[in-house]
Amino acid sequence: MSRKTQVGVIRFPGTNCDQDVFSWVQREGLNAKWIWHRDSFSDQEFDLVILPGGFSYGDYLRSGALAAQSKAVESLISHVKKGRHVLGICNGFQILCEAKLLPGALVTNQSLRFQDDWVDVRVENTGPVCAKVEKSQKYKLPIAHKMGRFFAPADDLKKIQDSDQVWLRYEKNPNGSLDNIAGIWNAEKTVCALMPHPERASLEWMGSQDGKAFL
Amino acid sequence: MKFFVQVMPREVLLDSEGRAVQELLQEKKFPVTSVRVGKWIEVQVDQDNEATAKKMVEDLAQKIFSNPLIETFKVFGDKT
Amino acid sequence: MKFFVQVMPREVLLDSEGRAVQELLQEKKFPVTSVRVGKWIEVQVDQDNEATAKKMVEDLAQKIFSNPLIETFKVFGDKT
Amino acid sequence: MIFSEKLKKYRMNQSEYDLAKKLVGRDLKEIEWPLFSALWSEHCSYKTSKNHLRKFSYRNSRTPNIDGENAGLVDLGNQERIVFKMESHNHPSFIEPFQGAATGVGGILRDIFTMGARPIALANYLCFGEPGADRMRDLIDGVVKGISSYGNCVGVPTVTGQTEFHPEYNKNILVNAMAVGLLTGDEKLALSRGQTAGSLVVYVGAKTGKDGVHGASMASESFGEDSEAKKPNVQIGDPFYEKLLIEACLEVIHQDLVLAIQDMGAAGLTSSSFEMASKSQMGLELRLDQVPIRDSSLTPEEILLSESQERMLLMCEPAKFDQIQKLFHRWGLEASILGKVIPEKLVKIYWHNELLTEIDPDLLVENAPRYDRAFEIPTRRLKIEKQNLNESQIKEKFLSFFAQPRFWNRSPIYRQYDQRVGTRTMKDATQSVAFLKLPSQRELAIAVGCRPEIFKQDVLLGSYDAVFYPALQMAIKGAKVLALTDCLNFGNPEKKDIMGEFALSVASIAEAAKVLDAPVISGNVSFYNETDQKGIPPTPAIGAVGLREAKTEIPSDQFQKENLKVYSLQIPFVTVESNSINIENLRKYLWQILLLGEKINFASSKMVGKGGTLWTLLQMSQDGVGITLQTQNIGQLCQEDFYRVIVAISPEQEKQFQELLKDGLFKNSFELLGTTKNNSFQITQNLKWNLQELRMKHKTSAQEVFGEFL
Ligand SMILES: Nc1ncnc2c1ncn2[C@@H]1O[C@H](COP(=O)(O)OP(=O)(O)O)[C@@H](O)[C@H]1O
Ligand SMILES: [Mg+2]
Repeated sequence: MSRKTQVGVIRFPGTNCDQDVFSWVQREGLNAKWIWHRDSFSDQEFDLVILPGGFSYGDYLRSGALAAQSKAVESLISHVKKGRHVLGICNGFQILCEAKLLPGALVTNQSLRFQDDWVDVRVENTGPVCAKVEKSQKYKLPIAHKMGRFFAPADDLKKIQDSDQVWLRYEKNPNGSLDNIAGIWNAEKTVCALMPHPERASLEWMGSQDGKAFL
Repeated sequence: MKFFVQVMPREVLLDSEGRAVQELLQEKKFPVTSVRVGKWIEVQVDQDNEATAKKMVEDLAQKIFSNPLIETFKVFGDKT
Repeated sequence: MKFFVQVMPREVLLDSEGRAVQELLQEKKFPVTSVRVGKWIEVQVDQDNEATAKKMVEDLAQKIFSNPLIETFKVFGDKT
Repeated sequence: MIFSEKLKKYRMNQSEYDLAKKLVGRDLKEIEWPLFSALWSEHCSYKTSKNHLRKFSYRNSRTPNIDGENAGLVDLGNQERIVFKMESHNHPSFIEPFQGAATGVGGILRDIFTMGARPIALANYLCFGEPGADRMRDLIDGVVKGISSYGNCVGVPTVTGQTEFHPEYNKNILVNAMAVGLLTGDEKLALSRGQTAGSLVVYVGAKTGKDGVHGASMASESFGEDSEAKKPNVQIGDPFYEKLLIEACLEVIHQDLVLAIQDMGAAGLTSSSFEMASKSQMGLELRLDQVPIRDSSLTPEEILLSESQERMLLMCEPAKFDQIQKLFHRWGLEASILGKVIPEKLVKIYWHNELLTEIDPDLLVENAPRYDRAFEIPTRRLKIEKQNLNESQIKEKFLSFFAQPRFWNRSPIYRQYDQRVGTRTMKDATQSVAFLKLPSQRELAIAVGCRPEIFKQDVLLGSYDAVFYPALQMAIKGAKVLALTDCLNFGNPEKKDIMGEFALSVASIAEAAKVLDAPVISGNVSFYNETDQKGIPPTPAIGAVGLREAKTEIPSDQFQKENLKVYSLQIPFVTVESNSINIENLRKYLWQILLLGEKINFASSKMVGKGGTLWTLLQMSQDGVGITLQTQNIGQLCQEDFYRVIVAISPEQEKQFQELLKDGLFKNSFELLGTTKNNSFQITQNLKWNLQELRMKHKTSAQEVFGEFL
């Protein structure tokens, strides 16, 4: 008997896509449960933990830096050690990098401005998280960020490329991201994150439904 | 006890703000060859032992105030 | 010639970034009583006369590097 | 301090002081000066406008009268209610554009969630000067960044707006922000009254600092020689804190823990406490020493007047305080008890057990002076001259548009706003009307209006237009306007002609609103938009909210497909032929358009605006599908008609469409303009452009300010 996938959605102070992601998870027929940033959770509890977008701790110091210090992220590290899955969206991506669960860092867009745009991303490497997403396919998704420019020192970047950790690339680079990177995997392919917002492209009237494939 | 933490972007590439200011100044014909923009953080610590306090600030600087992939930091005491 | 400009939020006004960092550190039980976050700017000037150069950097600090309505600044020479 | 200096410091005049003295029955005590100064300022008391604003009293069954509250309410049925309001932050934004605009957004959001409604959308109305004017580029860039940084961070999408550029705003820019909130199911509407004797007075949110002391009275004066001296008033916003405050306040309200709640806006703690006391006809004990402060040097006067951001005042039963405090702690916020509600209608202010004053709140709130300022109704009327341009004149005119800021591409502005957070946005700022999906699956329309270039020539027409233009923009998308908010930006009301512009605008907006059955449910007045005696044109910005219940797709502003038939429909409002204005008639046309839209699917639709039909067609071609014109009537292609509608329909529906038109009001005023075509922008055989190039030209038009951010 297969049980419904249990999805935990972490809320940090300043997370603002929490409700959007929660509803999306429910619409896709999965079980959603909140995780409060001050709480720890067991490494048995969730199949997938999502870190939604927003401005955790106001993006102060560096986006994601303060949220990475939370109790919930401590538990997340154990959850990952158990091989369980994690998806980071936008600020969630930034937090995962700051928590060292993903390589690299996200720095200020080349434009030095916040950017709200529709982008096409191409899938480079798939994995067990977001498994419905197909390799080499293009997905139309919105971005909304000021610090979405992926960066990694040359050695790290090479490692990311060589071990197929590039998940998504922009068709047209909106923010100066290194190697057009829009999303990456960890080496074990259990943690992935992207800057675009699949939950904002998950119903017909949103302008695209391509985000549905990400759950 | 007060400490100061200076955080600077590691590479020119990472210093978008510095570059933008630099370009602006050069466009305006100021004799400026380079501008780098980082952070300056002042931390007031409630701890009598200077060495312990400094150790803690260094720890914070390393783990929270900066991200070693993209930034370097220096910690100064009140006197320096 | 190199100069440093330190830009800090004005004392009487709210330093929202400092507040957020301070509150997080306090929640995590660090013995920290205050955190203030400002900017540190390094300017390389192509100008031989130190006084002229410093004057220019002070001018830039006032007009471009800082917003005097909400920030204060200090300019340091390479030696200080 | 000698008396005359004191009057100056507190921005009161002799007769106001005399009135205050008479009401209190003695000379004012030290601490009462700032109270009267703040609450009797134009900004807080509406002393000049109140008599006129009564004209907005019209309400219908959807709009319960909750006057005096922080924002107006519209009941949409289906257990959905919305509250919305627009507010100005002109003066602070001119002084410090980033913080001024940001705190403007923060302030209007607090007006919304203080009522228990979750903010679901922001809009803004901006007027800038010529980009080349002193400081203007920095002002534009700073304002947009300020709005963007605040709105994006709190997680409320900015979905629409309007931006004007005109030299008359060179020294007085306008920054008006509108917020819309939603209450669903039986979520409780919170009010600023309802407390009972014995209730606790609770302060929540950020600590009080020196920022913004005297802000309210400052906003009630013109700019002049001494604006340098006004600098230290800058308020700093923290959207992160506001986000926490939103969540915490909505939780305590919806868990029914509060009796009354009000944000601390202009004049901070003074206005919130006195207004709450006066509205409920009860007194308060207020212990200023219990106010959480950021800076130990704050004096009682500064605490009373501080406009530090992200603070609220609420009243609760004593037994519920612990729960409230627990909830705020969960969000990392503090809640502190300042005092309690007392049955006697007196506000008693204490400082470390010393009673500084006790005063009847009505003296400051209800008995504020009212001015019936003299006014002279402007009689200037727009003279529409019929254009008849030949091909080369059209070409010249059309190409000249690209360089004018008025025609600049606004996308570098709205692309800095998160337009989709909250996942309700159906139509974003690329469209003339924004649409949000409601939980009931109906669609909420939002648009702002007010075209200052019309007001300059004709205040009456401008006022009607400020209401009708957004209403028509909604109608051609299938939405009916439901209610309005306003932000009345004017010059110095002590001048007769300015006061006349104000009086006429208010009366005509109220009239148009009534004709459309779309009540003006909230608003804001900003006077003294004047520098060195020179004021702005009348600029009463309107925020309109509408509802769409059709199950069909919302027509796009842009052409999406080839081979669609493009028609123009002329509404004879102010026609070249008759310079008459008849708004009753206009309403009939608006209804006709709504009916047409129910029968015919408009694939695309847009109201002709600046630059006339030709520029509107270019805007409609921005997605790459353009048009080949068939009409021979090209002489008036650049005429800015009142009003002309452009719609694109499928060829299959063309016959039915024509029949419907012939049977209705448009029988003599419709015309086939042409057919949509990929990459084409052809007026005549001789007059055509490469659409790709035109689009690029338009796209890059605002580079001067926004650089290469395309
Ligand atoms: N300040 C603003 N904030 C958000 N959106 C804006 C702002 N100014 C303009 N817009 C958006 O830009 C679009 C284009 O504006 P404009 O060039 O005036 O054309 P239109 O004639 O369609 O109104 C509008 O639909 C509006 O939604
Ligand atoms: Mg418009």
